[in-house]
Amino acid sequence: MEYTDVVMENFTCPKHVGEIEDANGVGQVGSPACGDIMKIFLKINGDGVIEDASFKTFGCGAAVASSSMATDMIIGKTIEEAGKFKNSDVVDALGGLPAEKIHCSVLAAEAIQAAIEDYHKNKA
Amino acid sequence: MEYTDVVMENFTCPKHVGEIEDANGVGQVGSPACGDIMKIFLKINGDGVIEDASFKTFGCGAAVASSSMATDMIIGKTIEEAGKFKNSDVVDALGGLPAEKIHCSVLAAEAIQAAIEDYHKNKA
Amino acid sequence: MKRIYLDHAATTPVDPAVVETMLPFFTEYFGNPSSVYTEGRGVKKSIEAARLQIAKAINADPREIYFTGSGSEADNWAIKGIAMKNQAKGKHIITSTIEHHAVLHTCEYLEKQGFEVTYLPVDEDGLISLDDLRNAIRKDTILVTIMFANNEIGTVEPIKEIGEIVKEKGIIFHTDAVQALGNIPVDVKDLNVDLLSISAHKIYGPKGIGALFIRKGVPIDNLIHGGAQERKKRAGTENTAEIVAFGKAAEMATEHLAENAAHMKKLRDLLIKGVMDNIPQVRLNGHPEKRLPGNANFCFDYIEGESILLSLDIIGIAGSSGSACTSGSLDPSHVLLAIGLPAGVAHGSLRLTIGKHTTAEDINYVVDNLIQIIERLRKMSPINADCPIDDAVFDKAAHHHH
Amino acid sequence: MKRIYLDHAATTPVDPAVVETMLPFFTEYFGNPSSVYTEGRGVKKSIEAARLQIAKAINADPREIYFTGSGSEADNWAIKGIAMKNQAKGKHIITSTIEHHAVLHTCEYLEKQGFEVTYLPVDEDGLISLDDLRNAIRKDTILVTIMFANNEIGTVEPIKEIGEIVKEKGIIFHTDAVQALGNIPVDVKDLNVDLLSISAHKIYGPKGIGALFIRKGVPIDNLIHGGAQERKKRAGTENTAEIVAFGKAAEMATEHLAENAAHMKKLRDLLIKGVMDNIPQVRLNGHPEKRLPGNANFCFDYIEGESILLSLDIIGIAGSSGSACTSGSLDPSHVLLAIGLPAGVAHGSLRLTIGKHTTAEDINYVVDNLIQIIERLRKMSPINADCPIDDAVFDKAAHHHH
Ligand SMILES: Cc1ncc(COP(=O)(O)O)c(C=O)c1O
Ligand SMILES: Cc1ncc(COP(=O)(O)O)c(C=O)c1O
Repeated sequence: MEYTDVVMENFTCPKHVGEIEDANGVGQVGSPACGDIMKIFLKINGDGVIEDASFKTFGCGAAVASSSMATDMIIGKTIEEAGKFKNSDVVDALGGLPAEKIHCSVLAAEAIQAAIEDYHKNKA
Repeated sequence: MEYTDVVMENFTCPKHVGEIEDANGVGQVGSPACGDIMKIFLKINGDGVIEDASFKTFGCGAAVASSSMATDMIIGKTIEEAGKFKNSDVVDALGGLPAEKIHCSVLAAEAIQAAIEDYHKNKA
Repeated sequence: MKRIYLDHAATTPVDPAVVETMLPFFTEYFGNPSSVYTEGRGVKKSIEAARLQIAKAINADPREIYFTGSGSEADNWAIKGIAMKNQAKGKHIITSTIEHHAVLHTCEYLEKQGFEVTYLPVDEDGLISLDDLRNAIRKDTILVTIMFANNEIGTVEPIKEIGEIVKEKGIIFHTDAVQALGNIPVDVKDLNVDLLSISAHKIYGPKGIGALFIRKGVPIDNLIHGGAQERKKRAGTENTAEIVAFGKAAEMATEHLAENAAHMKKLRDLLIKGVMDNIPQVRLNGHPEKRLPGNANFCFDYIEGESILLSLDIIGIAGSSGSACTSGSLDPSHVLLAIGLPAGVAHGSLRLTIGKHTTAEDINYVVDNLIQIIERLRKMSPINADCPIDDAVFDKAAHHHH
Repeated sequence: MKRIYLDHAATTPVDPAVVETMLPFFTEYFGNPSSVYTEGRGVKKSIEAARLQIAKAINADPREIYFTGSGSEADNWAIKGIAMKNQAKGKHIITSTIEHHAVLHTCEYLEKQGFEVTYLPVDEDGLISLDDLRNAIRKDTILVTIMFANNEIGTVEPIKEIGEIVKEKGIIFHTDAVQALGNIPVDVKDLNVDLLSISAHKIYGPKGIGALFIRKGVPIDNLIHGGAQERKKRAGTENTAEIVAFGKAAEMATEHLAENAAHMKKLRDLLIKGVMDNIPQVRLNGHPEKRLPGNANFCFDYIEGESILLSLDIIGIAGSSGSACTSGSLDPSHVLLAIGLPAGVAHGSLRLTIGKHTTAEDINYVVDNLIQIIERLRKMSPINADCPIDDAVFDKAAHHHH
């Protein structure tokens, strides 16, 4: 297994680790049995723009790096834009992932969608 | 496969190679299909003593060495003594033979017996 | 950066003395050992000398040692060879749930070919129960294969007792001693084993060479058919250089067994104490006493193993999570599941295995850093003691078993 | 005494450049390639680089190359793996009578397990007939395995034509190319083969490492089960050093193929001419043109092979009689019997195989001495042209066939 430098950077110095106290969208996917849990926190403003995002992740290097990269990428986006966010966006930004680790990027994308859903639910 | 020095000596400089013109006992055993033929020539005098012996052999190093050693050992013996000559005598004199080559010493002993038989037949 | 290698159970560096022994066989003594000529005969002798060294290391007769291309091949040969040869007598095999994959996957393959396999469970320390074994034995049982020492958690099985039970029933007994050799005494006469697998690269020899001990008279089919090498039991031009190296490594391992084991045990205990005393919510896997002298295996709650490994690697420490040959796989270790850990916990395992050159300094460095790494990763984790999320999920490990 | 090595078909010395490539992998880059940490990752890359070198040498995709512990293992794997996996489709296999024992004995073993094997005969030059092959193909034929080039008599089989016939029928085709690699071009795309065996120690690489090419999508069972190495197809910690060495050796062999082949062919022809012109009652075995560039195989009437070998060895020349792995056996070569020689003649064979470092001087020395050796041994022999003894006995080779 070989991680790119970008993956290693995002693993060793992940951006946006932790919880956002006043998050209004929180999504969590995965299970410890499968070896990965990702929890994404979003703070979305009145214009539907993601002002801040953060994560907590139980998982391998790729899971942590994917979380870090994904949260970093969606900050500043509208929830509409973020709704179109795909796992391949994370993979590309990380400069690639080993085949058996692609599912980590999928989890990250899913966690974001879950957080957006949560936001919609909270608003409704 | 490993030959003793005595085997190698008897292979490189075999004693008693060739035919005895006036042999009165000749024995041959083996077959080319099996990879060994030994032909032993004996010259036996009136007192039943083996005055001379020689051989011609088609076969491996052990076959040649066994022939050389066997002929050398029976020269000077009476045909009675030679009649008791066993393959283990050759093996011992050669300082041993590899397991898969023991049959060469058997052939040598058999060839001598065949030559003695031939001598008896000729006399009769 | 100085690197600290703590994955000796995965593989060991080749000892320089072993390399030296091996070198002339590549270029100078390269002859085919089956040949008649000088080049071949000398090499043949060296192979037989190595066979004797191996035999001595496990108290066998040299004619009972057959070289293979790996420990895995030895395991495959033992199990398939016995199964195929003795199938007329029965098609039942007994093994355990914590065997190396070389044993487990071979047994699973045989199941597809119509054999029946009983996988004995282990207790929370990784020990099989002798009663379970007795109960599992059937009239058609032809083979029992139980590993000597486990590669992940280090637990040492009661091989001698198993051997006695099995021998009484006239069943053939194989043990995978790949992890045992060089760490604990291995004596085939004392142990009542009929077949025993070993591998050079676990004892400071090269990779790609192993051996199978086959007690004289044990009926077994070949696994690799062909030329008459290894007394017609294992075909292929002899891997002369590595055979000679294996011999040397085995001799050194035997000679320094007590001394190496004592050294490793001391450092292992230092490591275990350091971790257990300083890191909360940690579990030592494997039997507390009946374990390999160099093996320490921990589970850290709420974090995942690979992220620990990566963090260690970055600061120069090489360890492992699960067994080396399954890393890259997403399933948690079958051994940790077998000792009863939930899959979520099993994912957080770290195996550190000590070698003859490891120092106390190394261990202290590792402990100090591990404390920080675990803390950092736990801070990043969405689960913790207060928020274990979904315990149901935590236990939902069923689909990972096989 | 300077020694002249003329047994390159049995094995070759490891090229110094190959040894150099391999050395760091014993002590420095010793990590387990399946590991997560730095030590393992670097080694993994080196293995993949070697895989690419091998792939290039036979024009395959690197993902089609699987390392094994020998050429014999590759043969066993190909044949047993295809047989076991595809037995539902049929249990018939086609091979030839002159295959290496790694193929023949594997086929014989499968016969015991209920498979049916057709052994195609060869003509007096050692070639199989394409018509025989066509006629042998049945509805239940699942595998054809025909060697690329024969190790004893050097005959090169029409693999491309065989591949075309077999492909048309949708049957899987394996070829043992252990003797071909490094001597003649090997191109799996051009040849229509599905599986192809090679071995490092025939091309100036180390013993104990081989490879099997498996065309993408070909359904095959594993031979060695266990860890996930070799993309889950061949278990066992990778023999890193020897894999890297094999890669280097294959690269060198490919780079210098034309040059080496031309050199060997020139000397081989010099040797053949020298022997045929100067020694009476001698026969060249194998096809006069379709033969390996380095192979010369003679039968000298009325004398036995081992005595020739010993005589040569004493004056510093290493040759062989029959195949290396059967020497020590008392049966005459199955290949020489298959080309129609009576057992008595087959016993008198001498194989001299030339390598890249052989010189014309070497060949001249060999020819000069061979003339005398043959003369001396013939004088010692009880049989000759005038006295061929018992021709019936001479032909009574039946009990040696199998
Ligand atoms: C044609 C052929 N096939 C297979 C083999 C077996 O290769 P290895 O010795 O690497 O097992 C050899 C050489 O021994 C050979 O010449
Ligand atoms: C217990 C056990 N058995 C078998 C093996 C396989 O040995 P090898 O890597 O030589 O195939 C290993 C190590 O990988 C092991 O630890």
